[in-house]
Amino acid sequence: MKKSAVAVSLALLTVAGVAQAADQFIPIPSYRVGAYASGGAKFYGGMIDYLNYVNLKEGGVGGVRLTYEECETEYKNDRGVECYERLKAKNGGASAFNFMSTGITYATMDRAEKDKIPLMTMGFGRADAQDGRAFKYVFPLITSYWSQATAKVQFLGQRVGGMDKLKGKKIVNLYHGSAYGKETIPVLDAMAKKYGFELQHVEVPAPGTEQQSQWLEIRRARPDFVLLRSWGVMTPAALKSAQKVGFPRENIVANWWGGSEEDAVAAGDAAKGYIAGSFALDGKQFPLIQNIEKTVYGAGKGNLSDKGFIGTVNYNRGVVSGILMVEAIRAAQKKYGAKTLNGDQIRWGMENLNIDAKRQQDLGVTDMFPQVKTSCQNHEGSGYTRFMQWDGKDWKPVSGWIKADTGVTLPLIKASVDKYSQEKSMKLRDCAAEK
Amino acid sequence: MFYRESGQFKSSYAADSAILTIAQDRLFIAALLALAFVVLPGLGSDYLLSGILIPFLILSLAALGLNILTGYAGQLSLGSAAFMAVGAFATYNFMLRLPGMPLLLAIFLGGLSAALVGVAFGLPSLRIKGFYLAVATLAAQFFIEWVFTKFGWFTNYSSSGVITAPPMQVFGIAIDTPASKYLLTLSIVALMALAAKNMARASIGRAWMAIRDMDVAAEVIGIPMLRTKLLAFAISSFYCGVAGALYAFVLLGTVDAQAFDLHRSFQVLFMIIVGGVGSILGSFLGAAFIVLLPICLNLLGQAFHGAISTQFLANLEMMLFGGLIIFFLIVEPHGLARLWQIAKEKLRVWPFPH
Amino acid sequence: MAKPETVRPAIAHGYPADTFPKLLLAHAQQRGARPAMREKDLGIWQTWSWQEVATEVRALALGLASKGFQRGDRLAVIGDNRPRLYMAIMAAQCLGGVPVPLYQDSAAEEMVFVLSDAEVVMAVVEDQEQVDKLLEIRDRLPTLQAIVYDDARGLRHYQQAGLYDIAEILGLGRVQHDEHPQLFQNMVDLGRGGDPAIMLYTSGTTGNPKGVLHTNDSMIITARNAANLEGLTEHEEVLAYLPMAWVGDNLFSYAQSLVTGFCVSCPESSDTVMTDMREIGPTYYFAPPRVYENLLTQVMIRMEDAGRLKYKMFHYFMDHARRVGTAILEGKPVGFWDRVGYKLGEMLVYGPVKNVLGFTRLKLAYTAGEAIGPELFDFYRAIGVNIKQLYGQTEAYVMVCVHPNDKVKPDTVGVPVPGVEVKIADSGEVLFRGPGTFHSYWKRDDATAETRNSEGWVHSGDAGFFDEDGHLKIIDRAKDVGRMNGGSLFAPKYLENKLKFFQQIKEVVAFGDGCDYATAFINIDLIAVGNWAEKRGLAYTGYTDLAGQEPVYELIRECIEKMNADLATDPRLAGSQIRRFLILHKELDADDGELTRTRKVRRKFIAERYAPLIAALNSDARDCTIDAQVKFEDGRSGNIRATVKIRDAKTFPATAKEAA
Amino acid sequence: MEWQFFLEVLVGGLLAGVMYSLVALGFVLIYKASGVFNFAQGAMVLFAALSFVSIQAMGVPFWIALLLTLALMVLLGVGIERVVLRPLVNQPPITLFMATIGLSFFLEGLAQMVWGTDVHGLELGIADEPFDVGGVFISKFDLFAAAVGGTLVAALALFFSKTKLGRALRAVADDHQAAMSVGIPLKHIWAIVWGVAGFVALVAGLLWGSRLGVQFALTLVVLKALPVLILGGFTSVPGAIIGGLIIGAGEKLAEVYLGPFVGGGIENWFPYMLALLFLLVRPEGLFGEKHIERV
Amino acid sequence: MNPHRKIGDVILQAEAISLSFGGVKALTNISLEVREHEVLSIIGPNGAGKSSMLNVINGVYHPQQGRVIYRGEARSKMRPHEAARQGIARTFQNIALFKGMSVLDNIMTGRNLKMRSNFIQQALYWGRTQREEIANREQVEKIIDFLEIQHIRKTPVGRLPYGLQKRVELARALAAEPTLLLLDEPMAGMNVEEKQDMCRFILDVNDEFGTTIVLIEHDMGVVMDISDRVVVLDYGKKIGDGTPDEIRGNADVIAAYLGTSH
Repeated sequence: MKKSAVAVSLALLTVAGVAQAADQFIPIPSYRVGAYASGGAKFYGGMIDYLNYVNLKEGGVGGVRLTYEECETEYKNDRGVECYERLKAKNGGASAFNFMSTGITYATMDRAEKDKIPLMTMGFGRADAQDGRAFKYVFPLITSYWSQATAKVQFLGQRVGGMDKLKGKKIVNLYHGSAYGKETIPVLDAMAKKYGFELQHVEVPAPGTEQQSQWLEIRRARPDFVLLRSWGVMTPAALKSAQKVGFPRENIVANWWGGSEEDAVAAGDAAKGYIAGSFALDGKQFPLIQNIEKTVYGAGKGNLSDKGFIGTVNYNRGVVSGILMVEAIRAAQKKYGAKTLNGDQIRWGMENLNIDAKRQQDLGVTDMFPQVKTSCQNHEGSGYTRFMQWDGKDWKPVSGWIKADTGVTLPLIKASVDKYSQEKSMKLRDCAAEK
Repeated sequence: MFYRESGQFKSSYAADSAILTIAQDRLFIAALLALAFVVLPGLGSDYLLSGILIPFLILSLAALGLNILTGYAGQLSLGSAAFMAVGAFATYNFMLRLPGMPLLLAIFLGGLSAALVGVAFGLPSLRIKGFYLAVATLAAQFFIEWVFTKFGWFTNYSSSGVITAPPMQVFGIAIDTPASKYLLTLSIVALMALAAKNMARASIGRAWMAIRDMDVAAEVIGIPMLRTKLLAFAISSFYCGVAGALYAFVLLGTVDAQAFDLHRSFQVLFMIIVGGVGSILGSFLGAAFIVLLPICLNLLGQAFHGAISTQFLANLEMMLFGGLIIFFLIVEPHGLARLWQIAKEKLRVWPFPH
Repeated sequence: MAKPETVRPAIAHGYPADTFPKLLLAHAQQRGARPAMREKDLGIWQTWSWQEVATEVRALALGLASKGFQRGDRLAVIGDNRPRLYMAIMAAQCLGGVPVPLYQDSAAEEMVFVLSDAEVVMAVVEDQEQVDKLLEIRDRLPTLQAIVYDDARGLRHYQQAGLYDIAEILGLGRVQHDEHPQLFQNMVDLGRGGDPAIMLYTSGTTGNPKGVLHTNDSMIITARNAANLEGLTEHEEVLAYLPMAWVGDNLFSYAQSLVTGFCVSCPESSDTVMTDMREIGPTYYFAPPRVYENLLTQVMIRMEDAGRLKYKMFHYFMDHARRVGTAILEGKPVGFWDRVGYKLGEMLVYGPVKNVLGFTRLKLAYTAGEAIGPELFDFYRAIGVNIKQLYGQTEAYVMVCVHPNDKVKPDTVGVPVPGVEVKIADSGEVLFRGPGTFHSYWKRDDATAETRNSEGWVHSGDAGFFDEDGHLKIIDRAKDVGRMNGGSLFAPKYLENKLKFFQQIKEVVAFGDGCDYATAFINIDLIAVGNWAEKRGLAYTGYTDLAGQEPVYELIRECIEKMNADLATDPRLAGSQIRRFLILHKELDADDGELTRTRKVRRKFIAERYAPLIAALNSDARDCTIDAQVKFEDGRSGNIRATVKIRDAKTFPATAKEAA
Repeated sequence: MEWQFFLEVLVGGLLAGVMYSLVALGFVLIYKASGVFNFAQGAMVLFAALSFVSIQAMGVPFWIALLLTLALMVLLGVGIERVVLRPLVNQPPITLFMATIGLSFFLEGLAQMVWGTDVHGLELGIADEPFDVGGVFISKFDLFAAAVGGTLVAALALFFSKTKLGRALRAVADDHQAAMSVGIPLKHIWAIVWGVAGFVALVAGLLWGSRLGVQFALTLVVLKALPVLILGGFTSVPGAIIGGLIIGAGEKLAEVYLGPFVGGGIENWFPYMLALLFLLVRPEGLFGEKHIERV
Repeated sequence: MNPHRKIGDVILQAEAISLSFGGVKALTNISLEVREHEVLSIIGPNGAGKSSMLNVINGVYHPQQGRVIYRGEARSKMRPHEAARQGIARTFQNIALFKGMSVLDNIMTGRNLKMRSNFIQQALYWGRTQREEIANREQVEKIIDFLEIQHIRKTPVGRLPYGLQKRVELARALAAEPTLLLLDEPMAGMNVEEKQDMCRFILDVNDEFGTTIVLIEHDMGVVMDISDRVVVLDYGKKIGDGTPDEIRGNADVIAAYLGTSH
């Protein structure tokens, strides 16, 4: 034990930092074991595949090869911190981290700020971080939890034939008994107030394997819809329990954490008809996905152990994450030149993303995810969510891209940012002064 | 091999009952402390300091706390993470609600709060023993986790239930670099380890061990069961509470109930069992094992990157981790500390086998 | 020859310290806070500083005086090595009395003679055990007035008159001192170097023991000379574990401590000597050969259980040490890589071994008393333990000869110490004279005159000679040494000891007095030879069978010839090479009267019983048949008839050893 | 309506309790026979369920897959006895406990390494649709699970009291020395017990797996079984069932009727508190054996 | 036995003690007296209630009926540690040493009652704690010396042979400097030599410290040898009480005990 510790520390003291001039390092803090491994393996598989794809196809970005190294976080905060520290300075410095974990993101936020390394929190993390003035290095790209929550309500509005029809409807917010689960309560409360529907919050104690009493309560309350804010095993358990009490799955709408194949498959037949939000569509119909399969797996460099998972929701999310990362590098290279860039430069790239319809078409990902345009102040860059329904085998879109109700989210974000900057006794960036 | 004990004799009881009675041990510890306090902060990389050493030290402290309760007083507990959470949240709230509160005092008060909660959950130990007690402490684990998630007051009504630790300073020195955080942690851990060792070798430590080994006899000797057990709970929880505060403030920079879930409790328990139940040193060895082994395995796995599927590697690491725990238990069921002790005994009689 | 005496400044300092009490007071003044004595008691080394010792001795002396102890009275001291008992000796000397230490393990009956012969007036004893013994024989000791005990355990209810707890005596003494502050100093001042300071009884193989009286002078000068010779300082650590009644302990743990001011430590009990030794880590140490032998055996046995790698490492470095260790110890030139290897060995093997034995700090280790095997010397000196043989006698206050540091020869006892003269009488007996020569035998002027002639030469009773390096070689007791027909010296024990160093040989009886050549009976060592036989696939049924086998004879012959070759290098001993030998068909046995209970050969008895064999040895016979009576374990006796082979061994012409 | 709701909660709770009991049963079996608090029971549940669905996914028919998995579990039990328990015999309980934690890591890693980390659905062919009994909805699936659980407990109870092997197992539990002296090879017994525990894990894995999907989270069901264990006693098979019923009903009723007062979500700690309060009255659990210390 | 020892007044009276466990009667209406400085033996066949009697005296069991008067103070319910505080120490039939600790620590634990420093002082190991540790260590060392267990001072008790463990347990009890010492079969399972040693120690304790001793013992030779008085129990009832000589002559005792089982 002692010996190995010594060996490791020696290795650490002499940080292997011999970066080749033309490499851009992307850390992959993946989780491939433990409770969330099934999603993590596909997500990071997709991301790595895309990086390899860029290398194979274009020889990197602007001639700079993309390199990566994995570190297993097991979705645990402390391991995540360890991975962050391990990878942040390697191979010329980390470009940006995407932990796919709110907890790890929180735990590394201060560090990232200090080290000037951006954190991608695509679809998760702090909703208020979309305000780039307060959170210079955090990027909840495409959609935050709050944006999604408002989209869910708007989707319900569409279902009942207009937002005004929501008035008097009864909606239950069934949430995971954790910080994550509680996060959307204020947003939903604001939406309920705005649109006049009745909202009831019901907590499912983590991890959510047992939901009998909650669903009995729901049955008693007879709501029109259930907004599911679930996580991991809670999703199939909810669907099974809904089936048990006879609640129609068509009236359950989850956020994207409940919207992958593994969430639905686990519930079996009970999942049929169930709806979840998404920021990245699944399927192999996108030219990019097909090209990846052809190029990367053709070259035997695919990361997935089972090719069958190409095109799954989580895989495609990973690809999107890769795209956003690479596009940020591209954007930054435009400003700083085609060389190894540091985290702060990548941050500039992320603040100046512009993936419009044309760019999406070039990439072969038209409509796979919403268009993204970020700025110094807007780190989200989109705010769109699309809803999909499980037909027993596959997810089928049942809505277009629905934009977040910024009328609700922005004041909340402002309040939250104010409180944050006060707690941290910090001054907001002046975005107008930059550029 | 290195021991030259001949000629080291004790002519007073104070010398005879010192912590380190052998000159070579004193030298070794002095060198270790010099390394830890002087060399590492200067030469260690950020990764070594804040990615490895700080979590190692903090978890050692938690393990130390649990070892006081489980190893010395014999009360099995699966609630250490809960007490860590109490420490973390209490410290946060002391800092938040009493402006101008010095960090160290807040941490101390956080520890005290944990001690109070610990005493409350220690009360059942008077009637319940062994695994029953262990499972009963789970009640504390789940209840406390629930309280901190449920009641917004503790998190200052933060929307995400995760709160960010304020900037820290001690005696006017800002604690913002890995080295300063490391030194703060190291100092606290070193002092508390010394205090633990002192208690362990004084009457309270003996009272704990007496209760652990044979409670009826202990009571017949005149050791009050209630007070002694509760004191163990209080002190143990205090250690856990301070560890929790450090974990939240120094390591993560956030205060989050999820960081102190059941897994953390188990992790701390692993540390003392693998390290050595009833051994101060064991707490550190165990923490090193549990914290470092997965990292080492992961680093080792990286060496095979590309050759073997990462998926396979990740699971293999987990199997190896489990396998090594079993292996070490079979080799030495009393933990690494005993292994260390045996090695030391071997060195002391070197070159003879016994 | 003798080094000029360097006066030790700590002692002198304008103080005419010619007696032990004066030395004590000088130490109390000059190094009052330094430890003088330690005792492992109640778990730790309880320590007395010189100042404390002096105060305690004063109290004890005054206390004893107030109970009636007078100048010239004898004080018996009985018990294990205890600081209080050493203090009792000092106290007696302060009072101008003569302390008489007794062997603590003697039975009460055995004590009667000494106590009554010495007309002991008071006794300071260790504990209940000794008190009980004294009380048992008290009615036969009319002079004994008081018994003082150190350890009160179990004595609480003893009501006998004249029995005192030492605490009581000390209390009395303190009161005395308070009342008469000058009394003690006056008594000490009365003392003179020529006063008797100790009386030690010699065991005396025949007749009753004799009390050997030594004066302050003889003891102090001897102790100082020896300390100067070996460079002893006040920083030595010494463990007092040998009987206080033995002259060696008196010199090493008492006189030298008072002369140089070093600290003496007493072990917790006789069972814990090894542990205590390890803790104290003495720098200066005496032990009889069997102790060193036991330690070596222990080392080897313990290594047997070691893992292969460790075992190999141990032996590799031990071999290296045997090659260069002694040279390094004696400061002789050694190659660089050999030195590096030795340093490595010191770290891995020698250091740890010494540490385990408690020899880490050892600067000087003495042995004496019996012959000591060369391999033993080699081992200790190789690992850096400066072990030396000395030759001494009670009558000489130990020091007669000692090995010089740069020249240690295992088969000699070294050169005469400074101030001592040694010569060999015509009879071959060793005579000596010097400052340490005893004052007289107590009440035995006849014996005194017999032992010490008018010129002051003392008959040692040992036979020996000086070799070419001027080292004295002791070969036997003078009375056992004979002459062969050729006129050359015949010292049977010398030959026997030399042969017994071969591990295959267990017992030897050598004959040659009045014969043409030397011959020997051999007992093989059944274990060693048995192992050897097994390795060679030699079948045997028991001792007798094995002893009669031709290969075994070959084996023994080789041993004898090796010795013969060695003897040939010494002109004085070349004549006593063994020419013919036999291996006895039975093991010599104490039950058969062939050995004493302490396993010493009863030469005369054997010669009578096996006369036919001796005759055969002195003839040309190739074998001889003998009837021997044996006693079986059930007590019956019977006859064993056996035919014993007789074989010749090669002898070598005498060669003068070339000078080293 | 309100009483119907109450009944529904109660029945639902009782049925859920049986599901808990199924997991608790595995603990009881092993604790009873070897004094080991087998933390790896959760991993065994996962291992069993994952193996089963993976074998089934290869196209093996249900019953054959079941048999194959059973064989695998027995093999696993024997392996565990040989590799883990035998070298640790006579070690203090906490060491054995720790070893089973190591074992659970090992099994979790092994299961996912062999069968992959992917989530599988599992359909036992019993549609989980409610049927109406006088206005009270009762889940068919839960009833089925309860029946399976009940049968299992009855079978085990009979096994322990009526068969020679069962009595031998009990003897082992009472006194290892004594058991050995009557000529029962301890290692066989342990292997059998672990095998049986593997079987119980398989049943629990199937039932829970069909509920939650076969995925890593199956290991978490252990948390639900622990309060059942305390309540029922570590050594009692009927205790596991009764404890399960009490815990199940208690936690559901508490969540529904007490939860609203404190904000809900109390199901996690309530069973533990319940068990804790219970222990204060009976420190050895409902059916645990009372231990009288002789001094 | 020993002429110098004075047997004093009654220090402990058990009055009509009855004790039962779930309906099984362990002790029925037992009264006995213990006088200061005496050695009192309680004998009786297995299951006679001897250990239960000791357990009642030092508060491990609480009798359903009757009371114990110790030094003039009556009590019916008392925790063992309170008994210890009042000067009652004991050893156990099945050795009840603290297995994880060394001999020294075991005996030191016996002096825990004498230690007053609080845990903060102990954590600092400063001032009072250090003084107390040393002062108590000195006392403990005297006991170690007294019982001749110096050589095993730092050995973990688990490694000791049975006879020595018994001796260590006696040492631990003595460390509390008790006025009343209860010994539950101190010589069970010992060989003759060990028994002799133990007898000597018991008498020495009684003799040197004046400790009152109540002991349970099976070896009649020992009992008759060292006791001042003997109490005989049989099936939870007292059937004899008197000097060894009286007991030897007691018909009931002979019938119930000596006669049948020996």
